[in-house]
Amino acid sequence: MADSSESRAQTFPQLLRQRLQHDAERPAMREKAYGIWQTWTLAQLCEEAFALAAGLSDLGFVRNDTLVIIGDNRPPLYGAMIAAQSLGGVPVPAYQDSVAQEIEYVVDHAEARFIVAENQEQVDKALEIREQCPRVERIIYCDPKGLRNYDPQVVIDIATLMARGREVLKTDPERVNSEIEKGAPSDTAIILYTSGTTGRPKGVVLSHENLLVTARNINAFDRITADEEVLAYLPMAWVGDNTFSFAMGLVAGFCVNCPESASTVAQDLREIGPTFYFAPPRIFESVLTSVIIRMKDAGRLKRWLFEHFMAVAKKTGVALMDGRPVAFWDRLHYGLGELLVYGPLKNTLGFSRVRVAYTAGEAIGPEIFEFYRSLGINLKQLYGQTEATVFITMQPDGVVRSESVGTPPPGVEVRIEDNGEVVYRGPGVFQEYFKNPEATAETKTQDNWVHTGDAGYFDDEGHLRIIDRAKDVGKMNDNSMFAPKFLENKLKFFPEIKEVVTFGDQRDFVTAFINIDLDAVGNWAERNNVTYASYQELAAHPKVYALVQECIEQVNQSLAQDSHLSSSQIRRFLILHKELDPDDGELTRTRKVRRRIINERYGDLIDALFDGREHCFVSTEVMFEDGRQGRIEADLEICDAAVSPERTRAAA
Amino acid sequence: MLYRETGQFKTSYKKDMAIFPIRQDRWALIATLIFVVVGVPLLATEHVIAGYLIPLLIWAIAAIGLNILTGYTGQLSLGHGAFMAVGAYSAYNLAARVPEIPIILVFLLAGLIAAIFGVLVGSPSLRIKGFYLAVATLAAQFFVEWVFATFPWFVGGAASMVIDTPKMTIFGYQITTTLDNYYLVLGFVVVGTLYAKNLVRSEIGRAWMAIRDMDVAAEVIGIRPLYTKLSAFAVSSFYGGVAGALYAFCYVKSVDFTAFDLFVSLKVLFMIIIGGMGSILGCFLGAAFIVVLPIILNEIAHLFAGQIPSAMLSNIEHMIFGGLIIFFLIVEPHGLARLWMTAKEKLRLWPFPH
Amino acid sequence: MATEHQSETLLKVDAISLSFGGVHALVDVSFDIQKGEIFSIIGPNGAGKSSMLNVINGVYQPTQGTITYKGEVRQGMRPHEAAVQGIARTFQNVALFKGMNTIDNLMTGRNLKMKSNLLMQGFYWGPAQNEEIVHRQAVENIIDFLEIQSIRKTPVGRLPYGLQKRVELGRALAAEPTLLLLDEPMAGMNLEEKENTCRFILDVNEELGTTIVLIEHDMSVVMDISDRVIVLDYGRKISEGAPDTVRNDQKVIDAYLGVAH
Amino acid sequence: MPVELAFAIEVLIAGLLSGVMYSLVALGFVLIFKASGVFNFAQGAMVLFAALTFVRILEMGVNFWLAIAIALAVMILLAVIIERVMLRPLVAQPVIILFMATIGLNYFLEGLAQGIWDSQVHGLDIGIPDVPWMSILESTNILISLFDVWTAVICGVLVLFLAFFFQKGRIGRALRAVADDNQAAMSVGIPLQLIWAIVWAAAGMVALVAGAIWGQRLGVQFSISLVALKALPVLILGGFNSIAGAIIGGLIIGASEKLAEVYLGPIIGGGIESWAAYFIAMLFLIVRPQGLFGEKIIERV
Repeated sequence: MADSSESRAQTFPQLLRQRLQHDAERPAMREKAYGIWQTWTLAQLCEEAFALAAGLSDLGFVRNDTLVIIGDNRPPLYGAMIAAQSLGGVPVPAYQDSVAQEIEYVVDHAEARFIVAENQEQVDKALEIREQCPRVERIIYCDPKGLRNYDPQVVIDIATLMARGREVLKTDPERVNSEIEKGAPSDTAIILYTSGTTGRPKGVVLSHENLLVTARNINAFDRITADEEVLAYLPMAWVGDNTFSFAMGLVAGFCVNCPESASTVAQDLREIGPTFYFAPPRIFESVLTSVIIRMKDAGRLKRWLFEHFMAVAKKTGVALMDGRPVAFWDRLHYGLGELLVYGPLKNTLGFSRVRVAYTAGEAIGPEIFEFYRSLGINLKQLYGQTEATVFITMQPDGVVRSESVGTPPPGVEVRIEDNGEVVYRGPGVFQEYFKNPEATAETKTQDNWVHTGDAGYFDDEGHLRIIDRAKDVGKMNDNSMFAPKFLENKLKFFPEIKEVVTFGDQRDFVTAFINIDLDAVGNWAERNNVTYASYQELAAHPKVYALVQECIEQVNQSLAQDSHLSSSQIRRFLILHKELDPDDGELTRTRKVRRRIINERYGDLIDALFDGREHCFVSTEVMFEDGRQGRIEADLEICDAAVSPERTRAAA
Repeated sequence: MLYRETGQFKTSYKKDMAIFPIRQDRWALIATLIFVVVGVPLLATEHVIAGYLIPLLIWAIAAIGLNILTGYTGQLSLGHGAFMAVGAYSAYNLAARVPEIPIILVFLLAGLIAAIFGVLVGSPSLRIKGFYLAVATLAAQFFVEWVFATFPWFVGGAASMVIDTPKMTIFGYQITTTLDNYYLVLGFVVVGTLYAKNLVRSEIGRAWMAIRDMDVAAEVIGIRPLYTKLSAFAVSSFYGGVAGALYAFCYVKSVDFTAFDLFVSLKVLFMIIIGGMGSILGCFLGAAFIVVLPIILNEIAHLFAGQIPSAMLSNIEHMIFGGLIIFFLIVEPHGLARLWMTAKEKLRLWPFPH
Repeated sequence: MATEHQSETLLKVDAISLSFGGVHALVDVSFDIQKGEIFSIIGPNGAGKSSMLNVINGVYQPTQGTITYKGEVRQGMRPHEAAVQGIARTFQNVALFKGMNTIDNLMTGRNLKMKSNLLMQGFYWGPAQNEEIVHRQAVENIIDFLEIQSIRKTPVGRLPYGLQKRVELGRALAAEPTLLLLDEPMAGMNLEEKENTCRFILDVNEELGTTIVLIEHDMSVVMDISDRVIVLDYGRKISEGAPDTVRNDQKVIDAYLGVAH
Repeated sequence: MPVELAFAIEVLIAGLLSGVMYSLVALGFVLIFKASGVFNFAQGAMVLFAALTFVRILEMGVNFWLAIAIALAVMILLAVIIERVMLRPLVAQPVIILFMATIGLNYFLEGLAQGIWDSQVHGLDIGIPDVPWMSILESTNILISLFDVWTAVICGVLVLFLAFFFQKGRIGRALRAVADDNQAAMSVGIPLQLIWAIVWAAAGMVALVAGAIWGQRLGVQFSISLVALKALPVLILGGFNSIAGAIIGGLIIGASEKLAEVYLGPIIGGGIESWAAYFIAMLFLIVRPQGLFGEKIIERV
């Protein structure tokens, strides 16, 4: 509900106070709890947030203090963000699945005195790091279960603190309001710690203006209104959630829904039926994989219907979505498919009402991308990063490609440097890296251009294409380009392959580590009578090796058709004995490969790939889910893959 | 396949505990109601309404009654015909002897009298269980048949032991046409079904099912076995009584003890078994099945009329009927309602198999 | 483990004997249960542990002896009256209502607290509906407490054994009992499920102040969470006291090792 | 002997004699109940089917004993078919489902019996004259039908034979095991299917005898299928699973029913035999819920 009076709002708390005048009774947030969708109207959300602010203020929380927030997406935690902002403080959400050391870094670096933790699990982590972070005064929790014996001097219930705040407001009703009035657009709205593919996390400082202007622009761009339903299920510490759920939601006035728990997201998604939806490619990928797997058990008729109409969709669906002309008969055929297959399928997946869906963060497989679009789901790509308040480029309706990531949205400029690196400038450009002027200076120029670190180019349509991390694009010994991520993504489009790491920089040829997808390969194994007792055993099975080899050889064939990349064909590979895991530091929390760490950990394996050995012994330290440390050992087989001859233009 | 549940989320327990939480089911119900209220009179002939639909609806009420006792509370009864008979005779005597009582109230009072009788029959149920109780209800069946066959007082002294029911008026409006009767029965069906559905999803319904599923555990958590069983007997025979009264007044238009014999009890039992024990919907499906099956068999028999003697046709009907029952029990012992539930699950999951 | 002991006797079992025909299930068993404690009954198979619970909540009538509960002698108490008096229990072999889902099973636990009559329930009128909603909320709290959200609407017959046990515990908790009798609540559970169940039992004991009588085979569990323990063997009490005392009692060791009497 | 007393004794003896017949039919129920926990509603239809088969074969001019043998063979075949087609697929189902199936079977057999043969009333003479036992009448002035005595003897012999057959020996042991627990019996290798076929065949034999005797009294027609219901009070009284109960219960019910009919009937309106026996049984049941010889059930929890 962005009317003229709200455009004057310069901070989120100011915006909320204005919206309260006419939107007070609109549902602002919902949370699935106790079996139903408990609803917070805007008035309730603000009342709780302001009461909490008053309580915090009474505890001594002052302007520019930071408030670390750890937990799943919960309305009270979003309320805590508003509370901190209301006092001119800075919310610092941390990833809820981080281990204590990771939280310790954030808390210590942000100099936080207060932590809001969702439940006992998070409180325990917060207590664990108190020794190292003596600044921490209070830990505020939302869910009291199991916490009754904790020291009430340190650990307090959010409800108690709100009650305390309400008392404060009785005697001093302007306590919070006066702080809200002092807010300025350049105030820090949030600090988001980026996991970073290398080194320590950096705290990206975003101002209220960054978030507000970006939210307004994007809402206008995709015609986001107060009637959207959005499911907030991605980590609160991730800029996407902060932008999509928090900033855009508060600006547009739509309701944000929090799932019951991480394990019920699929069910909750189905119940809510979001109209505006974001998911990283891996989620779309795993949903598609599960669709395929579930359909394999279907009866003959259903399978025939599914396959038939999916073929119809492939033919006409995308054209319909892009508004291109389609023959009447095809339209009718597609309509029948909508009734029999697409409609029910979207319904069971929870996508029936999706009006705009985005994916970003990684390249998405063209097959996957088109599958969703052909069903009539308006899935688009965008390219962004935390430092830009997400948006660098995005795809407008009707011009959507799987291989490119669109054009800059209003207000954003994008340029390609001579070395191929993408740089941008716009209203969302971050203020600085918190307490890290060197890094800030490295990334952001004097005139506000930001280096993305990604290599890319604009194609003939004027759409940006991203190849790889600029620094990861290497050269092979024959001087041809080696873009590891590009290769890896191509392989990851096969459902059987979950992760890939390729090597080829300053080498004669390219090799790869493969992680198989346990669901997909496990299912395949079941159908093919391959028995196995563990992931490790399945990964080492000769038939699985053959399966993966087939995938690689297919990729090699397609690489052979591109003169720039034909020498990047993968000659040797091995299947890793364990899944690459963020807990072991091999992936970032957003599941990006940490190449440096992999190079360190598996140096011997890499050597083996290049020196022609057929076996290589490996022993790795791993962290189990319960926090114990252990070792996994294996003797891995190394396998050769056939390489296709380079196609000359004449032949093609 | 037809379900589009995405976006149908519940923000209150009231909505979550609704009888039809899924929007498409509500639409289907509304469509059905419109059809039976408006569509049926337009489309169906008088013969169909009077001969098939009215009895179907009445049997459905009777089946709801028996289902509450047998399907929900687990007390096998072979005497539902007796409760219907008590209802029919009570209604006749109330209407004939005290014409001042409004006819709707007559039906309800008839139900109430049947309920009292039901409580009497059920009173040994605390001590006797299973087939013993079933035989006790059978005793009630024979006793009631005997009473109404023996004492002419119950039919106003008619020596034939059969008498026509008096005319019915509601607020001065005389119930004469088939359609009048149809709407009257339909009204009872709608209210009665809703009432029964509410009962089975409330505390009493859970107590009934608890007794059925495990009576010792039910008692241990505080459910009173006698009260619970007797309340099931009361509610069950109330429905039976109302159904019996409607049967006499709106369908056959006479009171006749042979209309409520043991085979009527068995017929209602068939309805709930074939329809589905412990399912309100099943009562309608079962009633429809039992009403429609003879019609279909009859139609088929007509094709052979002339070639096969009619006595033989009736015997073949018997065999097919009995055979179908056995076949049904083997194929789907949980009844049509379970088939419907399975189909619905499939439609909700479509295109996925599970 | 509750640390402060109020020495108020909640239940007094005095010289109870129980026999079926010629079989003596319990012989002259006496003990007291203090308010707020976790009291365990242990013993080899067939020692009469379950029979003892059945006597306490009126499923069996003792042949001899008296039960004094809340200061009153209860003669010929039926299970229903025991429930009214605030005694709830779970069974050795799960005794759930298989035809109902989790919510409905838990709701049956609240039947004593529901006051609407048949007429109101049938019309689902205001008070009757409100009552359903109020108790649904109470049940949802238990569902949340026991972490069984995902099986809310699953028919209990389809649940794995461990979850069924948890639902049964939930049903007993729904009655908000003063005295909770648990008959092998952890049988057939894996280590993690056992730990969870222990936590639930301790939470119930501490947060709600519920007195708990526990029958359990897993000795480590019994020794960990009980305040006091009695040992039955062939229907007779052979030992009583704090876990450590009982553990070192020669008679108990003999009973478990099967030394001839 | 005073006339009243003689009459009373006469009624009592007639009752006891017809009670033997009840015992026989009740035994048919008990055997099936013991073997499958189900109350066989189709017993009446089996009586009709057996009697019709028998009488029509006789009418073809077949020798009496051969006709008996053929009818018996048909009943055994029927038992085997029932076990194969109906019971076997329902083995895991709750007893109420099995019970419903027997009601379906009841309809089927009624249709089948009258379809194969016909629905006419067939006179049947099994060669026992329905005349008073003269020597008794002369000596004590008590009128006893010789027919009743003979049938009582036949039934008595059959009852004793069945009781012995199913109490003792291998079949008896197997039956008891099956009655205790279907699944457990199967798991120790007792052929449940065979036991079922045998008890249904025995029930068929009982039906044949009952049908033949009643057939001579009433003529073989549809209404003799209702005779089986008469045996139900016996079951309540004696217990569904007690062979001895069926015998004693039959005698008690037979005697008290006749007495009630003669002495109470005129007072309250006649024709009370349709329910009087039930009433007696019910009264008894309230005192002793498990029946005369039924085992007391201790519910284990």
